[in-house]
Amino acid sequence: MVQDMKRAFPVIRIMDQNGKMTDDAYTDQIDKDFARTCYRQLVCMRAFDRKVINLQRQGRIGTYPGFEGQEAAQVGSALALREDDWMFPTYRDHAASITFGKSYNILSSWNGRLEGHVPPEGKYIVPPSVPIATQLPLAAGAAMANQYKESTQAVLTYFGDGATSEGDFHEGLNFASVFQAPVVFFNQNNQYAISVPIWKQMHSETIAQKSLAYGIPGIRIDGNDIFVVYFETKKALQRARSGGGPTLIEAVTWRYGAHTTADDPTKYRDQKVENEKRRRHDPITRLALFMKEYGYWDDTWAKALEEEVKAEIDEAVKDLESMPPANVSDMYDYMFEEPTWTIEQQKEAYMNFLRGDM
Amino acid sequence: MVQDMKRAFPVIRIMDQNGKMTDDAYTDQIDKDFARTCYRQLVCMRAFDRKVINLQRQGRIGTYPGFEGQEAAQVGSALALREDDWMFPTYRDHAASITFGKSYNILSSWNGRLEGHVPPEGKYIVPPSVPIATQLPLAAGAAMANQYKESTQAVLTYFGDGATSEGDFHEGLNFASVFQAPVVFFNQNNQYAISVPIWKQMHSETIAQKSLAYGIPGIRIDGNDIFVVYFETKKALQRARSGGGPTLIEAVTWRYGAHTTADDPTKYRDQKVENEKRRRHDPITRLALFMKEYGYWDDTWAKALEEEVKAEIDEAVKDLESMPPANVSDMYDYMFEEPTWTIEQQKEAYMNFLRGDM
Amino acid sequence: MDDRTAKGSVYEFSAGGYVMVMHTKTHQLTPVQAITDALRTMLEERENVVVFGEDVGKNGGVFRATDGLQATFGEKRVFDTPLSESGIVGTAIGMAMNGLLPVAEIQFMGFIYPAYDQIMTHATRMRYRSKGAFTVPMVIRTPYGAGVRAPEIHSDSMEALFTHMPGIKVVCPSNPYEAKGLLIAAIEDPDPVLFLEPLRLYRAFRGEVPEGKYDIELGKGTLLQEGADVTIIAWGAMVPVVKEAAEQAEKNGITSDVIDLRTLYPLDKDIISESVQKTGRCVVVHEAPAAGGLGNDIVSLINDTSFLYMKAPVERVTGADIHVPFWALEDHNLPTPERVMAAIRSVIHF
Amino acid sequence: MDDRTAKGSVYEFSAGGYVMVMHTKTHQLTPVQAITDALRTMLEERENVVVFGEDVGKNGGVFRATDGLQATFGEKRVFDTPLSESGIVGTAIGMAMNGLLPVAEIQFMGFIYPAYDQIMTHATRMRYRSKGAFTVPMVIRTPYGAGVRAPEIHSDSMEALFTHMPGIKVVCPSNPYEAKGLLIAAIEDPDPVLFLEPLRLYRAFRGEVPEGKYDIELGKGTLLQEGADVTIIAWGAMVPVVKEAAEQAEKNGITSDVIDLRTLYPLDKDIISESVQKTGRCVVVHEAPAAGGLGNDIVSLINDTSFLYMKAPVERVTGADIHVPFWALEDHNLPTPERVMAAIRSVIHF
Ligand SMILES: Cc1ncc(C[n+]2csc(CCOP(=O)(O)OP(=O)(O)O)c2C)c(N)n1
Ligand SMILES: Cc1ncc(C[n+]2csc(CCOP(=O)(O)OP(=O)(O)O)c2C)c(N)n1
Ligand SMILES: [Mg+2]
Ligand SMILES: [Mg+2]
Repeated sequence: MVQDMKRAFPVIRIMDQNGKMTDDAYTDQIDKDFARTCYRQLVCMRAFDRKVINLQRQGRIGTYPGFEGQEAAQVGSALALREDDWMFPTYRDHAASITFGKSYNILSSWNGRLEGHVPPEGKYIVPPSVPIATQLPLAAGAAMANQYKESTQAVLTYFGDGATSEGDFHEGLNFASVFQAPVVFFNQNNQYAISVPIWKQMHSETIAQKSLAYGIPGIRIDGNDIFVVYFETKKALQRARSGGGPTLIEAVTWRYGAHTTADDPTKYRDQKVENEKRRRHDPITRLALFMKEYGYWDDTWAKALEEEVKAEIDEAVKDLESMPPANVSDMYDYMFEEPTWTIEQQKEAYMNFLRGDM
Repeated sequence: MVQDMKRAFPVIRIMDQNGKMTDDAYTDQIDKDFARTCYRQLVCMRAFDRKVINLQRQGRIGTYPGFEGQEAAQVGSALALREDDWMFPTYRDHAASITFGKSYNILSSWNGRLEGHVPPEGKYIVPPSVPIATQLPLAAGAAMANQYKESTQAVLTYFGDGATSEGDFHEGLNFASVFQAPVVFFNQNNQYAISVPIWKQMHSETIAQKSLAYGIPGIRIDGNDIFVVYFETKKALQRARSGGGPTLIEAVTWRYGAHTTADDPTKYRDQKVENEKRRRHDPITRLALFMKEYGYWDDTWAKALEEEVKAEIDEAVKDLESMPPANVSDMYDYMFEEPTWTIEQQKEAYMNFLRGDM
Repeated sequence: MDDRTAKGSVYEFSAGGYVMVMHTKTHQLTPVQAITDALRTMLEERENVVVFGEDVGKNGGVFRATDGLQATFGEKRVFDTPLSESGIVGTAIGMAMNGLLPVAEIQFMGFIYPAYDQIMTHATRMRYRSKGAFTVPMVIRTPYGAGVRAPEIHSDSMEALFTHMPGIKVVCPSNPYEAKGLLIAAIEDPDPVLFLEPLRLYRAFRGEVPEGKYDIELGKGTLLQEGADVTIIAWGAMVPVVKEAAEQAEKNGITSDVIDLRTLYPLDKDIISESVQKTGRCVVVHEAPAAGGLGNDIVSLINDTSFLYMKAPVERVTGADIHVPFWALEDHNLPTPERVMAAIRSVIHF
Repeated sequence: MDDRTAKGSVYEFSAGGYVMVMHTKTHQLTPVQAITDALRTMLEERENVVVFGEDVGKNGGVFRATDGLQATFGEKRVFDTPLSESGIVGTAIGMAMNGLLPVAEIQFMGFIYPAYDQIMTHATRMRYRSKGAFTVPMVIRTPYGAGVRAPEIHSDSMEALFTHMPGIKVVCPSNPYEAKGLLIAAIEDPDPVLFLEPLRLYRAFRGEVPEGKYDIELGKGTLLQEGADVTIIAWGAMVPVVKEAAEQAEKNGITSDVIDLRTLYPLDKDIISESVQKTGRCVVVHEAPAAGGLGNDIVSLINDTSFLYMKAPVERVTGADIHVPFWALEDHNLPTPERVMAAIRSVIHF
């Protein structure tokens, strides 16, 4: 039994490395518009990520965890959500959050700005979790509330390969399974937790097989195939909405760069792998090949898109850099709906101090 | 895949409900001496458990968690240990601890006495864990230390079905699997965690299947068949000693009585099940039937044994009840090897107060 | 809402605390029954209240605090969870963010530690880290304290781990009337509240509890008796202990202000400072270890507000810097009226 | 061992602290390098020392605190673990019970909460609950504190959660020499020690660190400078802050005793009480929230030992009762020399 897991949970893809569809049942469901939406979002997210890393190098933004290489996993799954679903992302899931409707101001959180965490009105995009795996029980709970309200809203939560080692991964999945809560556990297995490779993280051959511990459906997919990501996430969300309980999706992917801008990956892995991954597995290249193959490509369009995206992102950076200074009182004002006397007194004392009254 | 688990992990037994061996490969390995050792220990442990519950009813001891019905799981697994192995039991595993060499004074811990937790010199019997599942990472760590020392000592830890829901279950098994630590995770699935039945505890059909999440061997056995318990635990220990890593054993069993003497099981289950379980699945009855079947039984011996056991336990109770009063300074003296000034000062102040100096 | 008026009832202050002078229907309840009554009331009043935890459903809780609730309100609203404290609190947070009013039970305070991370990194930060977009109106109820000969880890009293944690209120009642009113207020509070129930008092006595909904404002202590010579401060299970000590003191001609804090964060600054500024002497009593215990915060508060009024150093009567001893010795680590009396003497004779 | 002598070195007390007057070989190290040096020394000296945690192996730790150790001592002694804090601490306890001397790293103090239960219910209770049969000579190292513009939860300073916990010592160095000596002492201590490393100082400056093994006694603070008017107490990353404040004060004619506590549990009662009995005034500085912060324990200690000597209430300069703010505002919640100076003024002019 133990030995069969890679066979029991093969990496499923519906689009191969050359952009050819391997399952035509899906080909029909992808039209030009959808392909272009996907492509636009991928390109846009990559441009965003690169821009931020550049800003960081120039000292214009703080430590930042890039996601280049993981765009298809994030964008594909986020596109599968219904407008009113809930998302519980991590620090690395800005492509997902933005695709789902978060504004670019999410960036400002990496400049230590609270404002970056506020979702647009009516969107259930929870601020990214930093403490690993802790968002999983929350996601299960939010899903249980949807059940309680007899709402068909589903919940999707992201987490990494490293996160599977935490107790909260286990408790979150167990709760969701026991209550058959409408939640999709979307794992981005980028095969590293900072410097620790997955084979030091777990002895199991796959992450998908961990679903067996909870008696829930699990699937292992190619996280760089945006279509398999989209369709499998959609299926899982549909199952969730219709009372079929939670699903564990393992999307196998790779981060090209450092864990964060503070990390030096050459300390723990040969970055030549990056070139290999880019050459053979890049999610954007693959989608471009698909579009060419299926006649959805257009050079002029692609060129124009690049310009458009650049402008959009430059605008976002301008917004970032023209933010008014942070409001000191914010740090006191959101601890409780009504501040306690202690916080009130501390705030007043500090405000007086700032004004030089003390 | 999800549906197959009861078939993938069938409840294995080698002795059926009528005491007949179903696998003769084992029959040869069981001689009269071994059968009698098993029987004696089962009978003794049951008598012990009943005695303590009586003491509790008479107010002669505090709250106590009985194990009647689970004797074979505990005794069989404890007999499989090597003298110098480590055991990490729970509050319910006194049959295991005593079988492994703990003295009856373990009882005194239920009278709030520290002395009950001290193992005999040279025995690695850790005090029973009360906080659920917390002993699993400890057991993994102790096993890692054995690896480090290149010792062939193995570690065995007990835990219940409820314990599988805790994060520490997951973190303990994951660590053990990653480091291939020599530890056996012995689950007594008595199908209830206080009032919560296993089907509200988990959505998986078995506990054994949770081994798949860690890529380690898992097995589901009849916990009331002392022989399958003994041989499977032995195998798992052997694998551990010889570098084969951890094993998860699910021993399916049933507690006849209340969770503890403070619990009223009629609140949450029909105690008529108890009669049915006693009639069809009792571990002691089954072993007696086996002994009769294979010619190891002798009425006079059994009668004498009963007397012997009674005397032994009466003696234990006498010891309990003739303990000198608890030593007040104990509560201060074991926080650190050398007490801090704070504790020293607090101790002195209290001792003075007790003497009426203050 | 003022804590003297409950739906149709009128309370009046008397030496022994508030007494009802005009009744709606009331019942003589134990503290644990008052908890159940509060839960029942809120399950009735607010359709988004859910009550859950280990063994709270069919079994009605190991202390029977949720007895009968599942039968009345169904499994949807009152349910058992897996044995998983981080899961219980984590899902409660998710529910609270998504429109419910979860009341989660942790079976004993000694088992709250696996959930500490969830409370520290999510429950208490969510409002801030989302700039108010998401909030966590959640209550965690848990029995705490020693003195009932319970097994290991069943007697912890680590309230200071939560009074130090930003973003959560900590409440601890000492009698049935207040247990109900405070728990209702906690459930209605828009932020996380840790509700500590003195398990030693669960069935220790009965008190008058009005039917229906009423609340007692969080953050306010109460003066149980007035005196001139010393201020005695306690909460929860230590309240009967200090009351007895105050009686003994009175026989020795020492009269005391006795304060039941009721809320441990935020502290009721006014009640403490007004009293010690009158008496100039103070004894603080708690079960938890001295180091890091809430007693230190009270000493600090007095230092900050009433330095010049103090005629003697504040005395703390607390547990030692040790874990709750195995029960054969637990009474030796618990404050007793005699130890409190000794402290009173020492502040008087300083 | 006296902290002035290290293998062949002799130290002498001078105004700025201890200085070496006779050398063995020394190096100019940053605090984080001194930590590495301590680990290296102990890996050499004691064959049962093991060093592990997330990213401590090949990567040498996210702050490079274990840089090069795996290369020298091999994967058996210095290794990466899964991302699992309860697992890290839980296995460390098991190892410690079974003959090893584990030094476990928690990547940031904000990630220690998932391990809180293991520390609370096992690490700190094992000696007691086995009546000494099993012991836990374990060190948990973790960087703490704000001020480096780190992301959320990377800047927590919750030492008081551990000073309140019975059965564990809490140590916090402020400079390279002491970081090494204290860490060695912690590793040799027969009981659990939480070793807090001020991450803001990791690379802030260099200091002389002797080669080889030496230790600094746990439980003892150190007087960094002597004065007459006020006692200033701090530890870890706040030490440079209070030193600067003391300098400013001196320019205003106010001289200070500056105490670096170094060990947070148990507190060095003598150094504190001797100093405040001399100065009659005290300012305590820490990053953690005021409520429940260690500052309260120090106020209590002064209340207990030095009531009649105090000329003014103790002032605490601390974080507010809020979580560490997102970094755009973190400096506003951190004690600064100016805020400390204001507190000094207020105790002087009381
Ligand atoms: C509880 C906790 N422990 C440690 C960390 C420090 N840390 C931040 S990211 C990370 C690795 C996470 O790996 P993975 O889950 O695979 O996600 P990835 O970063 O690869 O997306 C670690 C250890 C943390 N944030 N939270
Ligand atoms: C962390 C923790 N939470 C809750 C409890 C209270 N409690 C004691 S035993 C128990 C049920 C345990 O069930 P299981 O693991 O199946 O073991 P069993 O008692 O059936 O042997 C519970 C909830 C505890 N001891 N520890
Ligand atoms: Mg990863
Ligand atoms: Mg059970």
